[in-house]
Parts: sequence; structure tokens; C-alpha cells
Amino acid sequence: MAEEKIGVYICHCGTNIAGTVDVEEVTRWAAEQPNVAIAREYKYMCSDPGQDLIKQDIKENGITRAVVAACSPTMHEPTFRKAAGDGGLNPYLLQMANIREHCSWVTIDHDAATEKAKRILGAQIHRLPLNVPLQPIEVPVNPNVMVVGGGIAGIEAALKLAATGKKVYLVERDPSIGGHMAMFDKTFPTLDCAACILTPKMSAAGKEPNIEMLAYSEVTQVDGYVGNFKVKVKKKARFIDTDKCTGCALCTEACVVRKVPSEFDMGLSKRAAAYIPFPQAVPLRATIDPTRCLTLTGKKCKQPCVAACGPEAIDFEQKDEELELEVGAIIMATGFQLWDPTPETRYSYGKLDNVISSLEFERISNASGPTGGHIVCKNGEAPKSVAILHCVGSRDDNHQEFCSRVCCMYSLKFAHLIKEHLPETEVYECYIDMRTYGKGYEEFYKRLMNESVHFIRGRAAEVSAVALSPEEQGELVVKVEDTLLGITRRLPVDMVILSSGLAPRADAKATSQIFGFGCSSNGFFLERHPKLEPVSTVTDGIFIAGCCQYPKDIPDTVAQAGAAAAGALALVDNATVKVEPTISYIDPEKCSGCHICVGLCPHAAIQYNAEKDAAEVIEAACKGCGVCVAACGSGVPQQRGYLDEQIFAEIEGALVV
Amino acid sequence: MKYLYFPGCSAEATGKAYDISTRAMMEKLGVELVELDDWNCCGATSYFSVRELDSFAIAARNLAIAQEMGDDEVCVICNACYTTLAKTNRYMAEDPRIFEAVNGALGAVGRSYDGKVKVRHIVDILVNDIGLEAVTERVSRRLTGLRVAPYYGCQFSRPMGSFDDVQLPTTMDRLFEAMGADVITDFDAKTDCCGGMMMLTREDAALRLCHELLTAARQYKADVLVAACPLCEMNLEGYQPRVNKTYGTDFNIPVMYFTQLAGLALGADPKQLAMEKQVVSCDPVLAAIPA
Amino acid sequence: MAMPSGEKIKICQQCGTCTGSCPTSYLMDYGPREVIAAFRAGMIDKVVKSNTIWLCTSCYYCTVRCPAGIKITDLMYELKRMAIKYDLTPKTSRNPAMTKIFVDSVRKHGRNHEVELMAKFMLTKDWSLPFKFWQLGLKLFTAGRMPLTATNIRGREELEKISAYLEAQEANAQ
Amino acid sequence: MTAASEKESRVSDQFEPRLIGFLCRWCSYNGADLAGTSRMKYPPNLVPIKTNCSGRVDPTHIMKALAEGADGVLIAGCHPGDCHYINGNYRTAGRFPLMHKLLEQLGLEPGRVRLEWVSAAEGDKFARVVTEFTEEIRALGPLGWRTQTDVDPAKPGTAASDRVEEAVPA
Repeated sequence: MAEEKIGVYICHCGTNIAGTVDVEEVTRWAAEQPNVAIAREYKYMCSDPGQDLIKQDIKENGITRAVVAACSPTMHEPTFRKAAGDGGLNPYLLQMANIREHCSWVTIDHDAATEKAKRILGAQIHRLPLNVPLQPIEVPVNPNVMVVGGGIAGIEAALKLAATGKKVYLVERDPSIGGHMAMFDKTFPTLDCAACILTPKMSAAGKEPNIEMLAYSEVTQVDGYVGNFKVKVKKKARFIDTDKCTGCALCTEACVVRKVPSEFDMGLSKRAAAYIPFPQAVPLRATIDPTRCLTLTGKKCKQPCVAACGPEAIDFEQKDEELELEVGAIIMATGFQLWDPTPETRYSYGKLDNVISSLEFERISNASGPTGGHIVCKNGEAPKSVAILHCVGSRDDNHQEFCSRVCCMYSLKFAHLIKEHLPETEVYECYIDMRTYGKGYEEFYKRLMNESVHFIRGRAAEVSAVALSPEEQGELVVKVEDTLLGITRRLPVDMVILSSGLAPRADAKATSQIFGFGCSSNGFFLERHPKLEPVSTVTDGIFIAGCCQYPKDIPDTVAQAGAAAAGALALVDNATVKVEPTISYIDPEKCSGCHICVGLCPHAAIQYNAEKDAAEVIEAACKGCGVCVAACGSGVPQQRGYLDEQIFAEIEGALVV
Repeated sequence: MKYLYFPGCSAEATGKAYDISTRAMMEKLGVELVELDDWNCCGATSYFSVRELDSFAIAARNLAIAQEMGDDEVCVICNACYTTLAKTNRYMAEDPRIFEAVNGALGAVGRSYDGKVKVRHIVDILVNDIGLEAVTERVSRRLTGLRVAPYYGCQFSRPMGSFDDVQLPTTMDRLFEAMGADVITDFDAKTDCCGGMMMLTREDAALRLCHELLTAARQYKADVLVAACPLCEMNLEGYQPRVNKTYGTDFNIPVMYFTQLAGLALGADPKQLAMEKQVVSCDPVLAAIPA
Repeated sequence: MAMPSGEKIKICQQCGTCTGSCPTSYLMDYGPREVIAAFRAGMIDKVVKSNTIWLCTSCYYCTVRCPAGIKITDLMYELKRMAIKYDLTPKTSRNPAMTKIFVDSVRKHGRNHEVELMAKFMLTKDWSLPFKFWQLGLKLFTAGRMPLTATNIRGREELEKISAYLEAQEANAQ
Repeated sequence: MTAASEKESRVSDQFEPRLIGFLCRWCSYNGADLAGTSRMKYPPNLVPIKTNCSGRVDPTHIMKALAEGADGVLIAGCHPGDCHYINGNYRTAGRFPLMHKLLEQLGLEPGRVRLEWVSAAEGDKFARVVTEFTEEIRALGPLGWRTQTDVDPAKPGTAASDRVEEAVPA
């Protein structure tokens, strides 16, 4: 190969690298390596002066290749490749050697770390001469955005994007948008009513011409790549012509099947088979439940709904529709599900009456809920005493290890609502630690103390119905150690509220696989970087917002939704986007036309060209996995940026020391 | 069907009826029980308090004998024995140092144990090996209308949880439902503690726990409490008069070994089941179920 | 042997689930939660001397419910061993004596002879017991639930050898 | 591996295996990054090489590594179902047994080449895998092909790489 002049730049990263790796030694060593013309060390290579070093060496010292030994390329490769470009070097002639995440941070012994740093760096030094200039592929960007999930996060993101004139597809699985927030009564700590602040946004989203609402729909398949996603959406049959339906709910009143547990009311009330989940639903359209409707389940029915429907909107023949949509960016806002307390058998949820989950209490305390906002036990009487048990399923190695962040606050909110409705009722909060981290939260906690709620520092041991004393007769008994007193107490109460944690949706994993990004070990969607890219995923063009990423309160969710919208906008507002040129190519001369690669390509990016009797790569479709390269017996397909000889050279370099 | 059988020390004294009824019940089911040769005390909780390895080693001696007798399973009827023996297995598997030490000790008496003998609770065998169908087929006296409160006690599935849920066991519920009884499946105290050995050392503490259990049984309108452990049975049944004396209560709740009630359903004669050995008479139970 | 789940003790969040679940904590000088707190504060001596460990019934509620997965029951055993080893058992508690009598009975016969156990325990610890128990004792006796003779297993000396061996091992280790 | 035990393994003059790890860019490379940001400690013996997908890893890469003096090779990719390229990792999994067969033909302990699924969230798993793998190869001892082989599997046409190509799934 021609004489190359390699510049090596080794970053101290303060003491992050230099604290463990002997940077001077590595620099000295690097200077002696083949083709290395210059080896420098610098405190912070990512700083402007650091980047200038590279630019200068290119301009003044004729550097033709460069390697930066510093942090992970996922962190700063773009930074340094840009610097190289600014210096007049093709960006792909610069490589990074990850001696921080993969070396200094994970190794204790300094000598060992220094040796490893040399190997990691050596691999890149050996590879560089074989690097060839590449041009990023510029592809057009589809300006439309898809938002998946119609809770407060999805609604907010969709509205923000629509306001910039972008077309937004808002996909919601349920018949109406609104998500969990629509089920809440009040919101902490300000206690403004959830409906009052949410419904305006819901109807705004419904009216917004730039938002195409796809309620009662689910994403089934995602193809393509940043700027050019092809999404299949299944629009489930409502058996209602939504153009004709006026949302008058006459079909609901007419329907003979009336005993379906209402999802929206957590099963505390019943709905008909033809239903509108709640009065403020958007879109305000009826849905016929195919699993309960007599006609749709093949039973006899006089179909009074049809008779009741003026505009003749009911259509039992309606079928699921499959839409194919093209968008440039996707925002995931699929939310959470409440951790089901049933497995925590010692709290007798589902076994004893009046042991209820937090979402059930949200509905009970809600003016539009099953009890009209009257806080009552199953027998219709107001509870004289209520225990609120914190950390149900949370901070527990047997269930969910993490803290769900919102439970302490919503539990305080419950206590307040109870005191507001029933001032005479005794309220006990059994907590491990009171976590009131947000704006105005600690003040709210103080306020509740003043409302003489009983705070017991201790995680409830069990909820029992066995009465050991007259005052326990017919009561639920909460057994808990008051750890501040060191005394175990038995609290006889009429109602127990289980403050369950927030859990990832049961199908979060499957969803993440459809869209092609990962989940964290706790099951929530994995962000690209926990601090600097909390709303991005590893897949360019796909963003996340709200509780699908991690439990968070409404303010944080709304803020994140805005951030995700901005991220998507920053992408789709451009005519084109540059994608990595590290894709495969096939030399028709060498190819024997054996078809192996054609069948193996995950993206059908290789097709067989009959007249050339050779396979050929469709560049637009190739995503650069390199499967074809590895599969070909004669090594004909090659992958730019990952040529065999480049990988071989890295191997050699990694083993010279 | 044939099982190696570890009766446990209580079976020779206060829990004699448990042993007798176990053999009778198994006979009715056509299952042969071969008593483990020259078995020794499992060590119970006391041994753990002296030297942990001692307790593992002497428990392992029994398992070693089972291995020598060429069997890979041993049937245990006492919750405490069950937990001690099963725990020995688990800890030997989890910690090679324990495995070494135990085998070193057994080596000193010319024995060895490979840790492969499965320790089985008799309830587990009844429901999961013999199976509810097979059992129900042989029921000749259904327990129709009898309100049975299955009392599992502590060490039935805690902490092992190998055949039933650690928090909420249900195996006995299913057994007696299959036998036609009106089982109190939501019996809230079913896994609470009876006080165990404490009955001798801190009677007040143990009596209080028994009082709570009997109170629960009454609240749930139980005709009979069934136990799967001689200690539980002894405390709840034998000491019932003392509970009454201490708390001024008038409990007279029959407490039976589950093998006695199951044996009854399988057509065994009360005598065969040593029901006359109970301190609290079982006659109400006999009266309650159609002959 | 290392302290059972000694590592886990570090992540105890002092939630009190153990003490709240404990059937006898109301009698204890320190509840299980406080025992772990004492551990972390380096005040083991306090809890070893306390009555706490002798009130543990080994019901394992704490162990299966602990959100940190601490094997609290095993911890109690470890503390009992310490207490016996360094003779720190509280004079007020009868359990240590019971433990000793039980183990002796097993060493002697190979099995626990309940009648002997009760008799010995009563005589050494509490003269009043026989009188408290005569009614029950009589019932049990007549029901054949209190055989006066103990079964002696053939392998009695095996148990002694086993204990002797382990004792020697422990001695060598120190 | 605890800090202490790693320290030991460094100061003592025991055999230090040289390992190459091919990490897929989307899952395993990020998993390794996470191990770093979480400051987990593991032995320094493995040098990572980034590929877009574990499916890119080709028997010749492994042969090359072993021939150049590596004592063991790790291939780490996304968990089944998580592949950024839909099913690239299935290709890897499918190819792996054949790689092993090949290695056995060459009289080499199969344990020297290991396949693992490490997601971007599994920093702890990455650290664990590298620790285990290092110890396993340490136990197997040096491979020492570098000194033995006169052929360079990297250059097509030479004996070694011919053998390789026979073994590639057709």
C-alpha cells in the first residue's frame, strides 16, 4: 500500500483514561508503529483545541489518516469525523479506538490497562492504511411522522409536530386516545382535575387537520430506515362507520349485552357490547366489541342497536383494514401498565373485598367514575378508615427492583382526596421512604401532614381478615411494623389501597422487536444514552417519550414528549439525511451466481441479475449487516468500511503487542 | 408404587397417629412404604443452632442411607423434617464447601452422599405422583359438606417452595376438594405459625399463636383443621384445652392429620387411622360426613 | 461458614417487612429488622446477647418476604451458634437449654425421645411445668402418644463420629 | 470477578490468554460500553472488534485470529429476536455449529470459540462472559498456533482458507 501518514491522538479524558492508562507510554509506543507519523496526547480531545490538533496536522503536517484513542465511538465518532472533514480529510479515514469504556473504566491494574490500550489502538493503526474514502449516502426524508400511543405523551408530541405543519399519524390501540391520564381524577401536587387539563388537548388533537388519528389500530410491521420507514398499521374493525357515527350513544343504550366489565373503569362498572369508553372519548365514536356482541359471536340478536342508530352507521360486515404508511420518523409513546398486585398474595388482592389497586381508587374517586366520585366500600358505605400501602411490587427483588417514582405522590394525593371527601376518615400511609422529589412535592407532603394523615414508616407485612379483637371484627387488618417506633401494629381498616408500581407493558418486548430497538433489563424501552439522548433509541429516526421509557410523572412526560417531537422535527424538517455508507457491494465479474446471499439477505436487498448471471445489491435497501459477506463461499460480496482485509488488519493489530 | 419412608421422631410419640394413619392411607392407595433403615433425627431446628454443618451432615446421613438402599426419593411426613432434609440438599448443591464438609463427615463413618436423593413431602406425592384422579377414584366415603380448613403451617412450602407456592400453598386444598369436602380455600391463617418448639420454652408465645389460629378457624366456620405436621397438630390439638384455659375460650375444634381425614375418605376405619388417639374428639367430623 | 447472605445485608432498606411478618417479634428485644441494622452498625454483640434469636420459631416468613432476598432465618441460626459458642445466651431464655437437651437426646439415642426431652427440660428449667401439664400429659400417655422408652438407632456412634469429625475440622480451621 | 482476584491474576505470572471479541455494533458493543460506564471490572485479556452485525463474522476471521496468536475468540450479538437486521444473529447461530465442527477437524478445543447474546442493557453479562471466558481459556492453556502454522488463512488460496471455505455452509 502507498505510504500513509497516520496521526494518533490519545485522550486523557481528564483522569477517566489517564488515571488508569499510562497515556505517555501509549503515545511513545504508538509513535513507533508502522505508518504513524505523529502521536499526540491531549487532556480533552473532544474540546475545540483537541479537535484543532487533528485539523492542523492534516493541513500542516500532511496527515493522511487519523485515529483518536478516547471514548466510545458511539459518543464522539461523529465529532472527530467532522473535525477530520473540516481539516480536509475524508471522514472515513478517521477511526476511533475505545480505550475508555472498553479499557480504563473496566480494568483495575494500570499496567494491564496500558497494555490493553495498546492492543485496542494497534488494531485501528493497522486497519487505517486499508481504509478507503467513503461518502455518506444521502437519502430523501419523508416529512411525515408517526406517533405510537395516544396517551398524554403521544398527544403532546403529535400536537407539537402538527403545529409545525408536519403531517402526523397518531396510532392508538384503544377506541379512544387519552391513556391513563384520562382515568385520573386529580393530578398531584396542584390537584387540578386531570380531565380539565387533558380533554382540551384530546379534542385539539381530534380537530387538528395535520393529525390523522388512527384509533383502535395497531402497528404490525415496520420496514425501512431513518427518514424512510414503511409502517403497516392494522385498523381494527369497529363495526361502525365512523364517518356516519355521531357518537350519540343510542346504540349503547339499545344494546342488550350490558354486563361487560368496563376497561376504563377497571371493571368497577359495566358497559354494553356497543360502547363509547367514556364521555370525553376522542374520536367520539361507538365501537362494537366483537368478543361480546351477540351478532358478531354468532348468536341470535334482534339488533336493537341497528334500529336505534339514526345515521345507519352500524356495519357488521366491517373488516380489519391494513394501511401501509410511509413516515420519516417514529415516536414511541406506548406508556405503561399498572403492576398487577395479585402475585403479592399476602395483600389478599382479589381475595378480600375492599382491597383495591391504585387505578381502581382513581376511578372510585373520580366524579365521572362508577361511584360518581363518592369514595365508598363495596357495600356502598363510606370507609371510616383507609390504609394506603406503598411500594407494592416495587423496590422488591422478588418483583420489580426499581422505584416507580410516582407512587409516593399519588398515594399522598389519595390521602388528600379521602380527607377532602370524608374529613372524619382515618388515613394511614405505610411507606418505606417518602419520595417527594418534584416541584411543589415536598410542600404537598407537609400539607398532608397538616391534614393529620397517619404516616407509618414501614412496608405492610400482610392484609388479613382474621379478627383477634372486637374492634377488628369485620375489618381488614393491616399488619405493619412502625419502624420508627419498633412496634408491629395491627391496623383495622375498611379499605386498603395498594399503591402498585408502574410496569412495562406486557408486550413491550414484542413491540420493541417490531420497531427494532432494545429494552432495558427492567423491561422498559432502552434509550440511546441515559443522559444525553434520553428520547432517542439505537435506531436512527425512532424516538421514545413518556412511561414506555421509564416511570415518570405528567410534567416529565410532557417535557419528554416535547423533546421527542423536537428530535423528530430536526430530522424530518430536512429534505435529506445522510446514512452510513457501510453497505455491501458485489463484483459481477467474480460472482458465480450461486444465489446463497440472495436468500440470506434479511432486507431482500440482493437480487439475481440473469444476464450478468450475478447477484447485485440494491443500495437503497441494503442496511449493511454484512451477512452476505460472511455467507459467500468465495468472499465476493464485500462491505464498505468492514472489508475482510480491514477486519484481518484489526485482528493483526490487536495481537501485535 | 413404592416409596422409601422417613417417619421422623414425633411419629414414635406424640405424632404416632400420623405415622399409623399415613401407613393406612397409603395402603388404601396401594402404595408400599419401606421405612428408611436405621434413620436418625433430621436435626430439626435445634441442630442448626449448634453447628450448621452438623445439622446438614446428620440430615445427610439419612439421605445417604436412602442412596445405599438404591432409591432416589424419600417420602417425608413432617414439615420440619421435610424442610431440614430438603434444605440440606439445596445447600449442598448451592455451596461446594458444604458438599465437601458433609461428605467428609459421612466418610468418617464409611458413608457418602451424592446429593441426588429427592426429598418429597407426602402431600406432594399424593397430589403430584399418585394424582388427584387416581385418589378420587378410590374415595369411598366422600367428605360432602364437611368444612375443611387445610392448615399448612410454616415449613410446608417455606422456604423451599419446591412443589407449592411459598406464600400461598394450595395442594391440600385441591386434595380435599377432590374428596368432595367443602374446603375453605381462602383460609387466611393457613400458613401462619403454630409456635412450634416454643410451646415448651415460651408457652405464652405459642399459646397466643394457637389462639389466633383457632380463632381464625372458628371465624371461617371450620368443622375440622387438617395438619401436615406432627408439631402443628400437637400444638393446635393437644394444647387446645390450655388455650381455652389461658384465653377463657371454649374452642373444641377437631384437628386431624390430613392423612387421617384422607384415609377416612379412602374408606379406612377410624381405628386404623388411630383417631381415638386425638385429645380433641373427632366424633363431630365422623358424624358430619355420610358413612 | 460465611454469614448467610452477608452480601445482601448491605442492601436491606429497613422496610420492616420481616419484623411485621414475624409471629414473635413483639417479644423480642430487637426485631429482625433491627438485628440487621445492628449488624451494619457493627453492634453484633448487642443482638447476640438479646433474647431475639431465641424467639425465632423458624417460620421463614421473613425469609420469603424480604424484598432484598436476605435469608433472615439462617441469619438467626448463625447468631444462635455464636451465642452458644461464646456463651452469651440470655439467662432469662429457656430455648438455649432446650436446644442443648434436644441435641443431647439425639446424640444419645440417634432420635429425639420426646418424653425424655420434656421431662429433662421440665426438671432442669421449670418445676411448675409438670403440674401445668399433668392433664395433657395423662391424656397423651393414655393415648399411647408418650412412650417411656426411647428408640436407640444402631448408628448412634456414627452421629458422634460425624460431630467429632466436624468439630475437629472446625478446630483445624481456626 | 472481584477487584482483589483480578489483581492477583495480574501480578502472578500465570498464563494470560489473548482473546479477540467480535461485538455487534447495536447490542453487544453497547453492552460493553455499559459495562464501562457502570465501572464494572473484568480481566483485560479480550480486545473487542466492532462489526455491524454478528452475522458479519466469518470463519476466516476466527481462523485469522487464532493463527495470529489469539487463544480464544468470542462472538457476541443481539439476543434472538432483537437483531437490528431482523435475523442476522440467526445466521450466526446457524453457522456456529459448523464453525465448531471445523475447529474440531483442526484438532482444537471447541471451548476456544464462544458465542454469546449480550444486549445493550447487559453490561453485567458482558463483564461476566469475558471473566468466565478468560478463566476457561486460561485453563485450556496457550494455543500457540502463531508459531505452528506456516499457512496464513487470511490469504485466499492457501491451505488453511481452503479448508475454511469447505466448511462454510452452502
